[in-house]
Amino acid sequence: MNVLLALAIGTTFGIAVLWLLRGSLWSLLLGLALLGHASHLLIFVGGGLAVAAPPLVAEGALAPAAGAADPLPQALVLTAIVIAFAILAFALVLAVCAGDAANTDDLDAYGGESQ
Amino acid sequence: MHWVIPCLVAAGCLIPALGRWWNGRVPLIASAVPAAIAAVSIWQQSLLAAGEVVQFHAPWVPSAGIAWAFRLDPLGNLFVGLIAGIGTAVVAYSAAAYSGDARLPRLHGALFVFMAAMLGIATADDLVVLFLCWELTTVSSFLLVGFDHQTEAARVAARRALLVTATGGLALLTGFVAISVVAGTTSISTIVASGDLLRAHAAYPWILGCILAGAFAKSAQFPLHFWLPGAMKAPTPISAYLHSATMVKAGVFLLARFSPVLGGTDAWFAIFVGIGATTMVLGATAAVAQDDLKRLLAYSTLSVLGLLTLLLGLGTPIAARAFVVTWMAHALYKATLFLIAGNIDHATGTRSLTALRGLRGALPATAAAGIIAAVSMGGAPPLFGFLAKETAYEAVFEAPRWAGLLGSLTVASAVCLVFAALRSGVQPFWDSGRGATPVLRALPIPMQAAPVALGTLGLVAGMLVGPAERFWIAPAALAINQSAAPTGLSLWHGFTPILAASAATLALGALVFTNRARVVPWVGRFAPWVATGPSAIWDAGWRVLLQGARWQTSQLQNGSPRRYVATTLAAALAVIAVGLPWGTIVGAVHEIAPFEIVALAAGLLVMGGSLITLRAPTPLAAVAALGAVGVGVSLVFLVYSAPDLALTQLVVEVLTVVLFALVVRLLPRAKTQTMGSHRPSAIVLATIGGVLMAGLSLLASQPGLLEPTSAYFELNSVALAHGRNIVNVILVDFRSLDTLGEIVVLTVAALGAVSLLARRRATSTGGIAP
Amino acid sequence: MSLLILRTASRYLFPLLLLFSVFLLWRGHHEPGGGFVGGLVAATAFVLIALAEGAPSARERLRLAPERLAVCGVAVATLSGAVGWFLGEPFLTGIWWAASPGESPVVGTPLLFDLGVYLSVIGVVLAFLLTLIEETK
Amino acid sequence: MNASVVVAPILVPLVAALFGALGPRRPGYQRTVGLLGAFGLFVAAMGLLASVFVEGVIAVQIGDWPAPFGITLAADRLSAAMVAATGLVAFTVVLYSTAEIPDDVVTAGFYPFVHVLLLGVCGAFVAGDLFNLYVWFEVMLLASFVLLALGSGRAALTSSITYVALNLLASAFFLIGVGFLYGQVGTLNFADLSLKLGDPAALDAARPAALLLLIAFGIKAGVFPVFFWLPAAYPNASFAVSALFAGLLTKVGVYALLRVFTLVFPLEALGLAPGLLAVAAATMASGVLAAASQAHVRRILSFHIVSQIGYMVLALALVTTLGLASAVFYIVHHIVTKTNLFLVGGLIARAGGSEQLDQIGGLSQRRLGLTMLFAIPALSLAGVPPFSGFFAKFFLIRSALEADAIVAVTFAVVVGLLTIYSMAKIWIEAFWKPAPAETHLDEPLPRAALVACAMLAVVTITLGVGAEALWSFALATAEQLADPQEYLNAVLGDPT
Repeated sequence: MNVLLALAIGTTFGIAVLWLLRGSLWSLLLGLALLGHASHLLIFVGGGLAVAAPPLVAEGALAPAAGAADPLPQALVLTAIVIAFAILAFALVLAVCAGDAANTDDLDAYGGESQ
Repeated sequence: MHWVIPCLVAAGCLIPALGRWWNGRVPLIASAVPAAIAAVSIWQQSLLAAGEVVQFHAPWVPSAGIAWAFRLDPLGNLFVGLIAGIGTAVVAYSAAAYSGDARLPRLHGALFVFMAAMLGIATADDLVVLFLCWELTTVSSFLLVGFDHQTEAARVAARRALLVTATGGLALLTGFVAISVVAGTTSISTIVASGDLLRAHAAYPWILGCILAGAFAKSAQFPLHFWLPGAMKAPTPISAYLHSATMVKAGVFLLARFSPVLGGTDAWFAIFVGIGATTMVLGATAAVAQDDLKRLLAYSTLSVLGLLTLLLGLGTPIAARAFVVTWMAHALYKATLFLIAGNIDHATGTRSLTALRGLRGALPATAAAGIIAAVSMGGAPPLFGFLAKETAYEAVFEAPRWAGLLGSLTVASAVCLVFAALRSGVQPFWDSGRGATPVLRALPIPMQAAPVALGTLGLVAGMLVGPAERFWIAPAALAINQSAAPTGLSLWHGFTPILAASAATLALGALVFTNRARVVPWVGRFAPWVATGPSAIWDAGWRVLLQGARWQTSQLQNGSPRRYVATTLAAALAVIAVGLPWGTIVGAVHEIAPFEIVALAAGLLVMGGSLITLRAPTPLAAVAALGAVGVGVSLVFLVYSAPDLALTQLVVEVLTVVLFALVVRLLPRAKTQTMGSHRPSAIVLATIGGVLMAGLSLLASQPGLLEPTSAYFELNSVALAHGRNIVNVILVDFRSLDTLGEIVVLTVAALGAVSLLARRRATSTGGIAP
Repeated sequence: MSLLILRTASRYLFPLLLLFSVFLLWRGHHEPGGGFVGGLVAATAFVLIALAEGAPSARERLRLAPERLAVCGVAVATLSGAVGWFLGEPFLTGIWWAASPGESPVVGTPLLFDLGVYLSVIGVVLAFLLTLIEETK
Repeated sequence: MNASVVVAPILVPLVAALFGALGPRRPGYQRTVGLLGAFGLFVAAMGLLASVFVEGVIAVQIGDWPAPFGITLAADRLSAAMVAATGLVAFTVVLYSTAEIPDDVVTAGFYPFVHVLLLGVCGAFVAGDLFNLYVWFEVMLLASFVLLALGSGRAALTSSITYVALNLLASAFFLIGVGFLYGQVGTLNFADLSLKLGDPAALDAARPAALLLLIAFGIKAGVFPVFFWLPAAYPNASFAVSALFAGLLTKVGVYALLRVFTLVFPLEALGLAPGLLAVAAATMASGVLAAASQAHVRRILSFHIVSQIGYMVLALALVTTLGLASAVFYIVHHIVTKTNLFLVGGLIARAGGSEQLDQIGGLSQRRLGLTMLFAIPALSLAGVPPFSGFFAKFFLIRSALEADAIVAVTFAVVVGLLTIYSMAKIWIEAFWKPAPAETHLDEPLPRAALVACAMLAVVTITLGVGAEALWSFALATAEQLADPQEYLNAVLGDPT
């Protein structure tokens, strides 16, 4: 199974790279979104995979059942997902404003060197 | 002497701010300061000659062994005397020459700082202090050469002088650091005592090279000499002070200081003698061809600096003595001649030697000083310059090696200098064949008095050769070469080959002078090479460097974000590729983790969704495919026991899709939208990246080596943190600081977005100019 | 036609979603849920209104400007951390109060912290979406 | 008491940001809160410095969860020095900004964003946990996005796209590295990592994480060949913001390199030192060459940041105690001097009407004060004694020579010459050359800005003339970094 997930992560990352290198503002944003997915999955996989064993403690128990998934990577990924969302949302808005200023989708107008 | 230095620096910094006040009589009175220093120096010399040591020591950076250490020895104090004595004349002279000029305070400011720095060089007993003063002279010289910075020529000359001496400065710094590492101290007097250690060390050639590069750049030795004639753009009193009497001497002074440490080796002898002789000959011949009075003096200065280097290289006691005498004599007569050049320029408005003649009537005092200085420079008795030439001949003729060659080169150079002396010190006043040059402006008294005073000093020193030797020459020479030279200098010591050589030099010089109409053009044919050859190489080097810099910048920082991202990714992937253990990864492929049908679907959704974005017909379709990827990720979380993550990811994905859908309408229209081919380089990079990340995730899915710390959370979540959802407990309690940072990120993103969009609206309605 | 359905649906869905979000927030300490998801769901409720009735209507229901709500959320979270600090514990130490001595505590600053997260997330999501919806008009 | 000292540099900017964001949008109020917050941070930073100086490493377990399970904030000498420099920069830049930033930007939330940036920076300096460090990086990053985009003009907006894209790449690698490391070693606490990675097998397994972190921090620090975001973005922000960035942002990357590659991943054990040395040399050369071909004040200064980052990385890559000490000295010097130069650059642009060197001139005649204010940091950057930059260079060359890194010394020296060239260029063009047009701008320069620059100039001089204080501090810091036992004891408890 990890092979399939690894393939999925690799594909997503590779396609994110393609988008990032497309040279357009729009594709850059798509690339960043995909990059986020790839890295979140990678950390998640790194924490170990457990099926049907969420890190929850049953009512009245003191500890989760043995073999429960490691909760820490989940917390990290959760934090990362939300941060990535906020940053992506900001990047979208920034792209809107920068797009007004540059008035083109061509990324080469966004280098900041001109002027 | 130590407290004088900071006072002078402070004065130098204050003077420019005192502009209006400084433009009265004050500057003239201020010349009393260097005069007092000179007096103290003369008074102390007798004590020092008797063996007394004057020291000052205060900690500066004790943990690195660096101290504010000063030490007055006969050699240093001799330099102090010259710096302060000539400084007195220059301060008074420039106060008169620039009286009423709004730039005088800045000139004097830089001059005082410079004087402080020179005194520091003469007395420093710590490498760092010495270097501090050294760099201070570089900076103040830069400011003074560029004094007339409204003109482009002055700016170019200032920058060139700065870069050459700064190059030397950096070499010197490296050498100093190396010395301090080898000797384990920055104290100069300790280092001077540990010469054997340094000479035997493997790093000795490097150290010697660095120190020589630094000193030679400062003292304008071939091939770094070219900045000095260029520095004649500076005001004349500055040229007199910095570029003949003091700053250019700092280099040879430094070498003299370090000759007990680094000297006495074959390398030392070969380099010094080679470079010194080259500089001496080239400077002297180039001087012959000059028409500009100041440039002629500059080239003759080069020649003497070459001779001084040569003498240091010989390493014999009599050479050390000759070094000291030449050094003193040159400082006196060359400063005089520069001030005379300034007077002539001031009075007639020209420095062209073909235009100047018959000025003795209009400028009698200047003429008298000029003749004295010229006689000294030419090396005729009874002036100090004669003694300098005699001792130098004596040292060179008795050189340990190559005496014949060196001797003839020295005599030839001296002949040229006789010619230069006659041409600069005599000809402007005498040759009145076609009527005297008209005098446009009268000279203030201090401008007349200063050269006369300096010239007279040369005369007095020549007459009082006995005391001069006892108190100044012999002790200073002893500091350079630790075995004493025979005593008994006098103007007359019988008919010797040296006297014959001296006489021949004078005669030949006079002969050349009378035939100058033929000689000057002939020499002029190759003199330009001396002036421009190495400087052209230097300039070309900088040009190539700057062109290379522009090229690399246009390659790297070319303004294309696509290239930036590509380069950054490529570098990152290269680093990862190098570090991945591929064997382990291949092994991990065979291990099958829990297999779920839903997970298969999720993985395929992620993969398929990403692939579909590439082929999506419209931006919105691409967004939909992106959403599918997100849902797939959410499913993966769900299958692998992360309900919180799955839920969050799902809602986030919905919101992301909505955001993208909203934004796509506000973005500039995409020409290349989603279809079309990708660049081959992008495909290569994407493939490599994909493979690496797949490998990395296989590696990551290997079970960890150690028990994770999260076991603590599982054990204590309920008992101590009162929560059964461990992920949530981690977020709000165990690692709540992360979450606090996270909501700060969220909030800032929102605030920022709102601010940006508000500004956008204001711009589009014309509220704020873009 | 579809707008009409959306309007009607949003009117009924809005309170339900809001209630669900509070439920998620409350139970998050023990079951899947919590401030993040709760906040996201609550924000979705407002977004629904904004899509159906326009952004002003959503803003009206929210009362506070969303970005201010977000800042308030951070302030609440910071204050919850400061409670322990005022009591001499390190910053962000969880302080719990039990209903009666001996029982397991039910109310604590971590819950307050989660509330801060909840408010912050609502504010942030709405700040983005409402402004962008207004911008596309 | 101890706990508060470490937490204060985080809490003060957080509270200042909250007050700014929740309070009225009046420019007066915003500026007052901004200035008070910055001053508060300065005081808190000095408090931390003093406490660490007296008591050694101070650690706080946030939420009272014992290390390595909860999040630890820890301040050793390095952290304290960085926070102290941040406090100084914060106060002077905010003071300067009160005279520069226009009302509409202030009411758009300028000061809260500045304080969040400072929060992120200080958080990163005291973080004792890798993921926490990531979070602070993001806090800092997002605030910097906003501050950059709020700069005036088209270029500020467009260049921020490059800035955002490249920094998000760095963040992605950072995040992947953290996740990978946790998967392999099962902990995130620096001290705990240090212990667990002492096992060669664990270190080997964690090697990919080390490389990912190296990439991430390298991008953040701005090393060759991943520095592009820096010169693209810095010259386009407002002057106060670019000064803040110049002083602090890349240094957080360098700090992370110093922290992680001494405490967590010893460079030598991973065999990364020679590679890093080469990167450092390339960074020094590439940055300074690029600077030499610019004719725009802040573009020159920005490329010099790249070059000087090379010096700092070089000092780290020597893997000697003396090298670490010179890295610390260099960083502190650079923070103060570079911030000052960017601020002075703003005054040059104001007095001359442009930052383009061919469009300005003659400042030395008209602006004596500005001339002095430029000369001090410029000489310091060029490495002229007795300013701080001289000792920074001196100690660096010395430690490189003692480590027999002759090539590194050669690079350091040649790059130093080109630095002098650049400073001389600005001087000659902006101060000496006659002004090209008769556009005399004779309005006096704002006093707050002059005072801010003068304060930093005084520090530059003090760090040079009083180099003993910083150097002995740096030596002790390097010893703390070279032997982490004191840090481990403070975080994990003394085993004895």
